[in-house]
Amino acid sequence: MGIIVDRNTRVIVQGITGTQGRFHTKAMLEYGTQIVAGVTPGKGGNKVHGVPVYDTVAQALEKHEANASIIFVPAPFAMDAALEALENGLKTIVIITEHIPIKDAIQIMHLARKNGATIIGPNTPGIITPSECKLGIMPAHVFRRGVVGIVSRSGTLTYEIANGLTRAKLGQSTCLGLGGDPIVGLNFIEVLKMFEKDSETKAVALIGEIGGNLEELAAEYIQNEGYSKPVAAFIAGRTAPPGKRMGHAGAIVMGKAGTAQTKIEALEAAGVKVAEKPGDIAKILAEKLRS
Amino acid sequence: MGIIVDRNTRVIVQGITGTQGRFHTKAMLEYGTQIVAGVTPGKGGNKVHGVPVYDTVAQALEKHEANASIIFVPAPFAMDAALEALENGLKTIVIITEHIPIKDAIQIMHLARKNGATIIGPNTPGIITPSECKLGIMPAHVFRRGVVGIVSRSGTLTYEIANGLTRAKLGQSTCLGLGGDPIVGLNFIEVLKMFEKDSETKAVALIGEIGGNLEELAAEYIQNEGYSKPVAAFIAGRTAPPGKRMGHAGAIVMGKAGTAQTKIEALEAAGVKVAEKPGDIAKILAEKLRS
Amino acid sequence: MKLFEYEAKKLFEKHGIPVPRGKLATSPEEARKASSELSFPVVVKAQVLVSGRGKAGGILFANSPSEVEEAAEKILGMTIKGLNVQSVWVEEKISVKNELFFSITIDRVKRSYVVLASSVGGVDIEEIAAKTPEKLVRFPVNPDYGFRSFHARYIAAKMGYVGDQQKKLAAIFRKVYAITMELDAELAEMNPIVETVEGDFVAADARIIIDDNALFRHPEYEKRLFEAGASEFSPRELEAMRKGLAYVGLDGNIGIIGNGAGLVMATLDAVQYYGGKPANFLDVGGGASAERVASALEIVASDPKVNVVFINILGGITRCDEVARGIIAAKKKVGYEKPMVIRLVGTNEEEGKHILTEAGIHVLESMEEAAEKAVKIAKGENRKWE
Amino acid sequence: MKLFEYEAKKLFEKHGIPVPRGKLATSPEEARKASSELSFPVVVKAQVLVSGRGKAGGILFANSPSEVEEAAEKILGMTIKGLNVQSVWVEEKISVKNELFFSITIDRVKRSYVVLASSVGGVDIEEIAAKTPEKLVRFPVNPDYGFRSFHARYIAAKMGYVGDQQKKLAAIFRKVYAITMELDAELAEMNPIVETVEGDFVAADARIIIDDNALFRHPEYEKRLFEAGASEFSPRELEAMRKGLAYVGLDGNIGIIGNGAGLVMATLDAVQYYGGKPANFLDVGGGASAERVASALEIVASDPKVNVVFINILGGITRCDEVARGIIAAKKKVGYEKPMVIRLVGTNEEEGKHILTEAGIHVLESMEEAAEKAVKIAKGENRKWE
Repeated sequence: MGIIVDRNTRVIVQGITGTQGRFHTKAMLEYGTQIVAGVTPGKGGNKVHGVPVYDTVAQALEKHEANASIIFVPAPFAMDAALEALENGLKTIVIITEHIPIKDAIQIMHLARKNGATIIGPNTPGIITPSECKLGIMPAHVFRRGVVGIVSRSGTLTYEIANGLTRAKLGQSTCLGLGGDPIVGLNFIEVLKMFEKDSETKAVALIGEIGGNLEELAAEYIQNEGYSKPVAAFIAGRTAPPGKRMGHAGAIVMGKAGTAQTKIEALEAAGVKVAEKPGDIAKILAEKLRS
Repeated sequence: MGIIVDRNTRVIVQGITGTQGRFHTKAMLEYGTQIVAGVTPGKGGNKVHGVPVYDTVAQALEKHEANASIIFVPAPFAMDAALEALENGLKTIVIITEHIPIKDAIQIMHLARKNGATIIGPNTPGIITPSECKLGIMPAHVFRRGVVGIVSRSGTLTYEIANGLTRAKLGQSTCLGLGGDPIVGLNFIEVLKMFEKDSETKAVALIGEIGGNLEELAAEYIQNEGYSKPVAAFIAGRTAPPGKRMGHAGAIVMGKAGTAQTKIEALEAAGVKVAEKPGDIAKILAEKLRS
Repeated sequence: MKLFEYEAKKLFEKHGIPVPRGKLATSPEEARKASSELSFPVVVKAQVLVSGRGKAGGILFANSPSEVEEAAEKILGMTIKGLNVQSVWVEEKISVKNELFFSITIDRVKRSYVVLASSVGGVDIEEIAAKTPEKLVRFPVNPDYGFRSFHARYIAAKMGYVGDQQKKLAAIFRKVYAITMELDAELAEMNPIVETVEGDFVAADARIIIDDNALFRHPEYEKRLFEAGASEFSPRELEAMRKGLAYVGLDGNIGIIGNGAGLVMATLDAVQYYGGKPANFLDVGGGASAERVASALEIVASDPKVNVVFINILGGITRCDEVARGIIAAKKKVGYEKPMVIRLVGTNEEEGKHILTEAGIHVLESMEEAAEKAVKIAKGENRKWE
Repeated sequence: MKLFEYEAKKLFEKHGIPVPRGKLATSPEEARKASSELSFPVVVKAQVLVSGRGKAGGILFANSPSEVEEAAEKILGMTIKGLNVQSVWVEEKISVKNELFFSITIDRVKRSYVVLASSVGGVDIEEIAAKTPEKLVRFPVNPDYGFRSFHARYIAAKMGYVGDQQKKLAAIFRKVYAITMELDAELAEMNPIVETVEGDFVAADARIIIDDNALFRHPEYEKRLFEAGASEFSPRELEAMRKGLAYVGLDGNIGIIGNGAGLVMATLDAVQYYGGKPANFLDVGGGASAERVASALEIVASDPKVNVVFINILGGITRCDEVARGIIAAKKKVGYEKPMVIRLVGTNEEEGKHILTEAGIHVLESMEEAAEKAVKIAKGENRKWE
């Protein structure tokens, strides 16, 4: 179980012959992810770690069945890669690529919505359902099969918290990085809904950061819908000054909007326990699940 | 009955303050068509023949209910007008305007398909269900309520044939002009299907011309599906030389494709009686309906 | 509006599509001079806006400047399918390994642009479709996506190219699409696009047709449309276009005027049905005002082949009495004296007929009868109709 | 990347959007001279890439050339929110009837562009939203349609304009959208756009922010990004950008380096939680190679305020022993001698710790503990950590 990806996920790696693509294809294969084909323009006919490479997704699909894609293509070409996956009917698309222009991301999300496809990212570590499928670049060793669904806007901070949950023997059902860009394919609410339906997920860790108001909307949703599973949150960026991008393109306080403070207040008002430090998440959830 | 338009059709006239718009609004009102509002940019607040004018379709719909639009807007602005009607949810859109660029027409048809809207035209005389609704520029007096559905690519030639059917006391259920452009909203097959479902329509007159292969496809459809109602056809342009546009942007023989001969042969092979002269249509159908 | 090969090639070149090096010349001397800047052998190609110039002798090869001059001498002034050759394009001959076909045009049925490509080129699309249909790639462009890199690569792959060649070819395809969109082209074609012995790709021939209805967005071409020799239209066709009338010249002697493209085509067909030969197609369009009828009559009557004019007006919205007065005024204005057959029906039909009859013009009600009459007159069988 | 007001206005003007006549000046004399070509009264405006220059005294009015010189004298060299004013824009004052607000930006929730407009302008959007929400039009752009003439007219109508004024205003709105698309802007704003006493519309202020990630499509701006004084970034921020590092300067004394934006933000927060003040944000990104750590340390250490550096690396894919070696090499290369706190966990954690300890650097496992340590050192409570 878990959400979105599982042992039946069959993956095409777009940009498989690049340094990143090659490295993470190996790591994903080692984790047990079913990678059926790779795509790199002009490199059709090659193999990467035993995975056959095609020039286009369409050609790959003439030979293999797949339902997901992970994209390592450089930013200027990433939109085309995503559109290629979409037009060819792949329904789960993880975009690892960072620095994709906003205009391109808007176009990707627009077409994804029409195609009923799920986009994870861009600028995401990806998604992992421990012991079943790793579709991303996260270090496998910090994750263990368990009961906490993690949804996050960051990468390493998520590994930090996942690691804490693993050590606390809670583990993870699925861990999903929304991505650090202003325009990403999923929001907290959408993922919260999936976790609510997933029987393996007993609690949710929500890891937000400054910028935008996805956390505030999640808080509103949790409150209004009476979310049924315990949620603990951490919001990074309490010390971030306004008008400055903190590493992520999406992590920016605009005027008075998108501060950590408003997010924390909204979540607490919705009854979500917000951790002061990343290390506290495991403690909070362990306690909630015990009671 | 009849197809697409009837006495419940509630119409917005886009480009109502122009010479054409004004003239035909009057003619349509006189025919009994329910015109609820008009739209012309910058002319909001005026009235045309008692019809209130708005700056945008959205504003018109805030005050009136409508489900159809007829467009008299000049070609350079016609795409925007059609998109405005589409985005505002109007489901029947008649585009009278001639000389709309192909690129614009492709965009209109693409969005119409997504919106589940029916486009009649461009470059069409429109559609009339006699005694119920005239949404077009055809002369009302040649039409009488009756049993023949007319679907045509031309204007005056259709009036010619409609007139013949009226004189022969057959009359028309609905008469629809597909439009004389290469890219139009409906094809013969789609309209044949509608006529097949319409209980008032007892026979169909199909009026084609050179260019494209919509007639050939209609013939194939009639044959393969065993079309249940008698069809008589007339194809204009037997004498047209290749490579020349005969008045309509869509009426052009390209190389050996789109000639009257191939269309006539296809239709005859499908069991459709093809008239040698426009005047023969009424005779053929009168005979078929008698037997 | 058709562009000349050399214009299309210059556009291609501007967009980074490789084309053979070449020069334009309007005289044999100029052609000779132009060739001095090129490497031999060269090809001398008639610049004319019809297809089939090859078969007509409009493409010649030359190995020296004097041969170029000779070839240009032969080609310039040639008439190909009724059009005069006013210039030649002298270009370097390329070393052909394969000839491919690539075209972007309109798919009426799918209501979209469509890309057609084949690893067999240099022959026309009908022949490709008939002889090697399995090699014809047909890709309708979904407007949601446009024609993107992966589409282009897929097509190049289907044509049998891999690696860098696939990428190069795909890049060219996308540029043709960009030109199509930018120019509102209804056709942009490279036939052939050549794979050279070195493995590069060069557009050996180039055709572009701009959508006439989009010319308002391309004023540089719109203004050229009416320049003599700069378009595929005859002087009389241009004159009609200037007046907003749709005119097509034909071979017969019966001048035809009508309102509505379908009706005029049907009128031509009826004339032929009764054994006559139409001299032209002329649609005055909606309204059929006195002015427009006058312009129409002027154009039709200026054709010396015409010995009878058949006017077929179905008065719809327009009143017949107005049309009748228009015809009389037009006849007077143009000073047209040859016979005329008029068919006029519609609103105020009786009054219209009365006006024409008063003026000594005979009127018929049925289009078929009128066509028959016109044919008889044209054949000299019915002189009393004058 | 933020554009200066004068740049944005020149872009607007190029696209046909009316802007006040104006001139750029970098000295009081130049400003005086510039004003001679303008009609008085004029406005002298600091060209600086932060908002709030009005309140900071960066906008002054002048009725004569000498007043212009005086105003420019005052403004040039001013520091507004840490940025030096290097130029002024002298422009004609316009006769204001109404101040309106118009902006195109990104809607993260709807994942689209969004148009914001209000018949109340000249104050910031938060104030408009708070005080006159009923006058704020919020229109998300559907990519299927784009922002078309009818959308623009609808918004102009909602702002209370009819007839020709509505059309004029709508035309301006569409041009702003065209600029947004063409430039990959994440913000294009006119606040205010002024309705003049004559009934015309003029963009009295103009703001454009280009999406940094799209600068590869706009090389003319990309190359400018790193020019001193040409962007909103400090020299140290620019230096970091050149090295591909995300750096933001802050006020404290604890230099922070980490891998991953979220983790670094959390590190800053932890430092503050324990009572310390971060001197910066610095994300070395994925990999955290020796080279990148060295570059990072160099930048952080170049800040004289920094008296301790806290490196927080969560070794994920990267092995900790590699990172440890990287840190030692970096320290040596940079010649960094002040205290350091390192938190290092992940693959090959033990070996990494061993390497650092061997080199006399102390390592902690918990981010929280390490933050606490760094704060103590910064406060001088724990000198043994040096």
